[in-house]
Amino acid sequence: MGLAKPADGKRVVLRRSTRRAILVWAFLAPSLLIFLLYRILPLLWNVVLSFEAWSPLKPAVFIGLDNYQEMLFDDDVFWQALWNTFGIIASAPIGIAIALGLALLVHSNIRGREVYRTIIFVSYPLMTVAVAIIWRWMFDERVGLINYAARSLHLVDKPIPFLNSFTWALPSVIAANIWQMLGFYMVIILSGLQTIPGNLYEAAGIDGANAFHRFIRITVPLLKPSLFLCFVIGMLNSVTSFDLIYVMTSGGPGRATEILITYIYKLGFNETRFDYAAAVTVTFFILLLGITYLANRLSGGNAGAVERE
Amino acid sequence: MDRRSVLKLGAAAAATLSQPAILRAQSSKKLSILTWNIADQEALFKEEFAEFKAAHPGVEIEWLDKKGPDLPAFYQTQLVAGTAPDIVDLQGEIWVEWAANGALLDLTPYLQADAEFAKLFNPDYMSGWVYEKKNYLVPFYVAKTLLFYNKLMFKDAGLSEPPASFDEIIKFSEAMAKAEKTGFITLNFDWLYWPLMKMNGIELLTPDLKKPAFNTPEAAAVVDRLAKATASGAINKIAWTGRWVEPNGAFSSGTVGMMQAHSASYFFVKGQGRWINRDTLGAAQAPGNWSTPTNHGFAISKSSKNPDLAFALIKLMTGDKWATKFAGIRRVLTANIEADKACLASLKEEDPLAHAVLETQLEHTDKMTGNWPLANDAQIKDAFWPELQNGLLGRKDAKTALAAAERAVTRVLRRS
Amino acid sequence: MMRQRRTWPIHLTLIAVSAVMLLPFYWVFKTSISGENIFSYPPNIIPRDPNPFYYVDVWYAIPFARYFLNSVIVSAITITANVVLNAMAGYALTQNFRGKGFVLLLFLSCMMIPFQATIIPAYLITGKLGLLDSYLGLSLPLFSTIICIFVYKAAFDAVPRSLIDAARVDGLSQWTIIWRVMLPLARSATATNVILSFIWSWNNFMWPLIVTRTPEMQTLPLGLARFLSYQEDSTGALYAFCIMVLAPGLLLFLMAQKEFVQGLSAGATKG
Amino acid sequence: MRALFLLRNRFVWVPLVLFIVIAGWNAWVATHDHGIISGRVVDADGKPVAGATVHLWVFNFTTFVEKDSTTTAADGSFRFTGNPSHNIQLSADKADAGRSDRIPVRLYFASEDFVLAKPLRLERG
Repeated sequence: MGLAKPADGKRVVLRRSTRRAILVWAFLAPSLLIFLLYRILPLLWNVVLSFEAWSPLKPAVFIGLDNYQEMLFDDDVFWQALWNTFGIIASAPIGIAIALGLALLVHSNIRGREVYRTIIFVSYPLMTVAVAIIWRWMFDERVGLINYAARSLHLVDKPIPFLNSFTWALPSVIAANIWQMLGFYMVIILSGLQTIPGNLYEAAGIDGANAFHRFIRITVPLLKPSLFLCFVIGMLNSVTSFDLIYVMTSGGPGRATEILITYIYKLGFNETRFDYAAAVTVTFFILLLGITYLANRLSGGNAGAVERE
Repeated sequence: MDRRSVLKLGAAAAATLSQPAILRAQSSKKLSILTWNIADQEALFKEEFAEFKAAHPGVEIEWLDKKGPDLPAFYQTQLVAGTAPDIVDLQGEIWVEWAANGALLDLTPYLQADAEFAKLFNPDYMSGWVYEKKNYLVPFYVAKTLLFYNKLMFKDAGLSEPPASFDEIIKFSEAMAKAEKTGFITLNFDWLYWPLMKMNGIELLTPDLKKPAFNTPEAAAVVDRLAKATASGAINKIAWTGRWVEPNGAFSSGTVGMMQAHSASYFFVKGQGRWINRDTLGAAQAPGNWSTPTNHGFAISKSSKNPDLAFALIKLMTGDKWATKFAGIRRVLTANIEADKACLASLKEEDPLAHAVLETQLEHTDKMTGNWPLANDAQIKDAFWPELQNGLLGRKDAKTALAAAERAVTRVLRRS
Repeated sequence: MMRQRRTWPIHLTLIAVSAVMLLPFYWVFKTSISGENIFSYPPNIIPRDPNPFYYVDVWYAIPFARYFLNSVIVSAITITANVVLNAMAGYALTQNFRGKGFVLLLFLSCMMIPFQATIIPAYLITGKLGLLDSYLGLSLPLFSTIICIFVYKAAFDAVPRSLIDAARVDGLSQWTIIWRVMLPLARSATATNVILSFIWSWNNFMWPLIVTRTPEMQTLPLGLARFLSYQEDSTGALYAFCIMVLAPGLLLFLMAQKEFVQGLSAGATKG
Repeated sequence: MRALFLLRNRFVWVPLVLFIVIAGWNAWVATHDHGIISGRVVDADGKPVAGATVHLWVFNFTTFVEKDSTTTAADGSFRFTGNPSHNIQLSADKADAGRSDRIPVRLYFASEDFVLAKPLRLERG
């Protein structure tokens, strides 16, 4: 399964370039097939469905843009979810900034940097469901570690019901998300730092530029690709971090932590409105595509993993 | 390792790995039954299935169990793919939508053909499974809300009797609330909080279930009082934000005076709250004897190839013999009259507290609320609850919250 | 490299951060081995009379061994598939060919399609393939992942052209070159592939939930989810289960982290 | 020599250690899972009680149900075989000597052989 036959012409005599082309496509085929099956076809399915009225037991009827119309003009939950999603996307840079700081610290050749790097990275490989369970409880109002610490340090006199308060729920979820992604960001940034030739700094040092200037003039520009990659992967990871929110708050209180992905799931599986959910899905996809494009532009185009000859 | 051997390997792997599914694809005389987060009863089910197979040779039974929130998602994908299990154990009102969409089989003919069997069950609970005069499910096990109260906290606050009115709920809560302690908490999923509304004469919808009826000054007043009590700490916030573990956990920690929950909570609370015994935990009806059921029943998928067999299996599992056994082990009521009698009788000695709790489940079964036969119950819930939550948690004032809820609910009703 | 300066502030900060990263682990572990009711306040910092009984409960509450085995098998399949397919795709992307830009764009936009939103069609497709409730069906959607492809691409780009040409001159076939020359040089990329694909398949929750039917095919995350809404008091057991589920991933990561981080770094910068 | 070198590779020795530990544990379990529960019953002033009834309660979902019962020998000792569970309780009573409270017993694996260290003490009333 999956392994298509690379039909490189060992026996058949072909021009090298043609053979190369065949080999290339043969090598790409399996992966493309997987993506076709589990990404592209489902997307098309959603696109088609988003113009229909359909439920698992009723035949589909074409209804044009009704779903989109309802979504845009008649569904405040959609907008709420959209804003929350933006909120989470906007939080990615925070995590990246922290990671950048840490990376710089770890990068300065101090003793035990390997250990620090490992410790900071160790949260990334964890199962999100478990992370969510852990943090749901860290944030708990009565016995949560955070409240406990805050109260014993007399930072607060009354415990804060983080996940149950409209103001704190979203930040709390974001915090948990950053906690998990931090190490990942840091490693990528670290690798970016390693590619910056040291002599650049030395030169700058001779020019008498101080640490801050060196950072602004050398580090940041040369890190752009890494930062871009962090942002894209971080963003995708956060806005599709379904498990995290599903377990921590399942969108509540009210709709305070409802993001598009959780809303899509609820529409589909709680309310059996796959047609409408499809419309939201398509919108969501376009949104992500657009943001990635922008990020790419901002980071000076052709950045990061996108393309490089 | 060269290309060919890689390919062979891949092919071989593919073949072996996809085996199970392919094998399962065939075999006609097979019943599959999907239960709702009750994997702990595996031993019992196996016995039942064994007996059934003995009576119906050549039938194989596939037993599936999914956790509560995941079961609907699972069942739907199965519906879409046309691989729906023959029998499905459904909780609360979720069945109505599927019944209305024609996913479930109308069991009325079976029940009419077998009046003896139909008579086994408590008529009030049985009537909860009727949609447009058709009976779609057979009760598996039942529960409805009651009022648990912490007698220790009651004593401290100089209270003796459980509250007899909404006013008293609020008053008692305020009396008991101080520092860590709060007076009242409720479960809120599946309309379990609705008795609080009903005891104030608030209706969700007009009798014809066509329009919202809850946006009234009275309702606003009630929501407002609840919100104020919540803000003051008389009512525990978790009442409006928690799901299952949080409220039960809070109550079993001994710092909440009253909890409105269904009988299943008792076992959770008992397991966690070391303080709990006959003298410290009280079980009473909510004021006005109103309660919201969350029942489990067996339905048959319309797509089932052998509905008669399926019904036979349901009959076996809910009949006196096995219902009694099940009630005994799981300590639940089954709406099977004989089984419940036996269960209560045995509990009277063994576990008087559990007895007291379960007894409430058979009283005032005519006063059940929050279980409207709505084809789009889930959608209405999703439209109504978050807005009400805004009101209860003081994010919006009661009037605006209810108005918003009304708008949302109207939209859902208009759609269908 | 930056100029040397007093390092204790750096250490201080990093230690603080490390503490933040590790505290949750400790807290969960503590609860999982101490029988206390976690709803009692204040919680004690060090576990009181530690015991492993929550772990015992978990072991008997679900067929843990079976779920574990399933998870392992699914992960194994996913890892193998990822290494093979991604290596192939990654290699292809190092070549120049018509439509390369398009392929890259396609891959990238594939990253933007949230899987949760595609479950129903994905399920139908898997059904058509007759793979429902089978190990292959469980792992197929994760057979190839974009990030990993780019990691391989980077590693292969790093291989000096001269080396490959030399090999060609020696008359080695494309295939042999890949197996004998490229892959050995891309070890760290392989490590990254192994770990990432392991993480993703091991932690996968939504898909197994839908595609598995029988209890015999359940994976660990499903078992974990079951504890979330259980009737009895299972909070302690829940955290014990968390530990039991996380342990294998952590172990593998700690073992292979050096290569892993290298590969990831390479992928990130040269990608 | 080659083998020794291999042992230095963590991808070899870690799994190896794990395997040995697991194998050892399973061996231990296999040899100690006869489900034998034994202990003694004494009266209020610590003298062994013969002919007292001892009950074995086994955890089932949310409650403990009585699985088995036996009577003590002349020296007040009792012995259950075939205990299936890992989470049990023991209690004893005798018509004239009163009853003991239920002692919870947690085992490290189901039907582990176990000897009750502290005897069950019967109390009147």
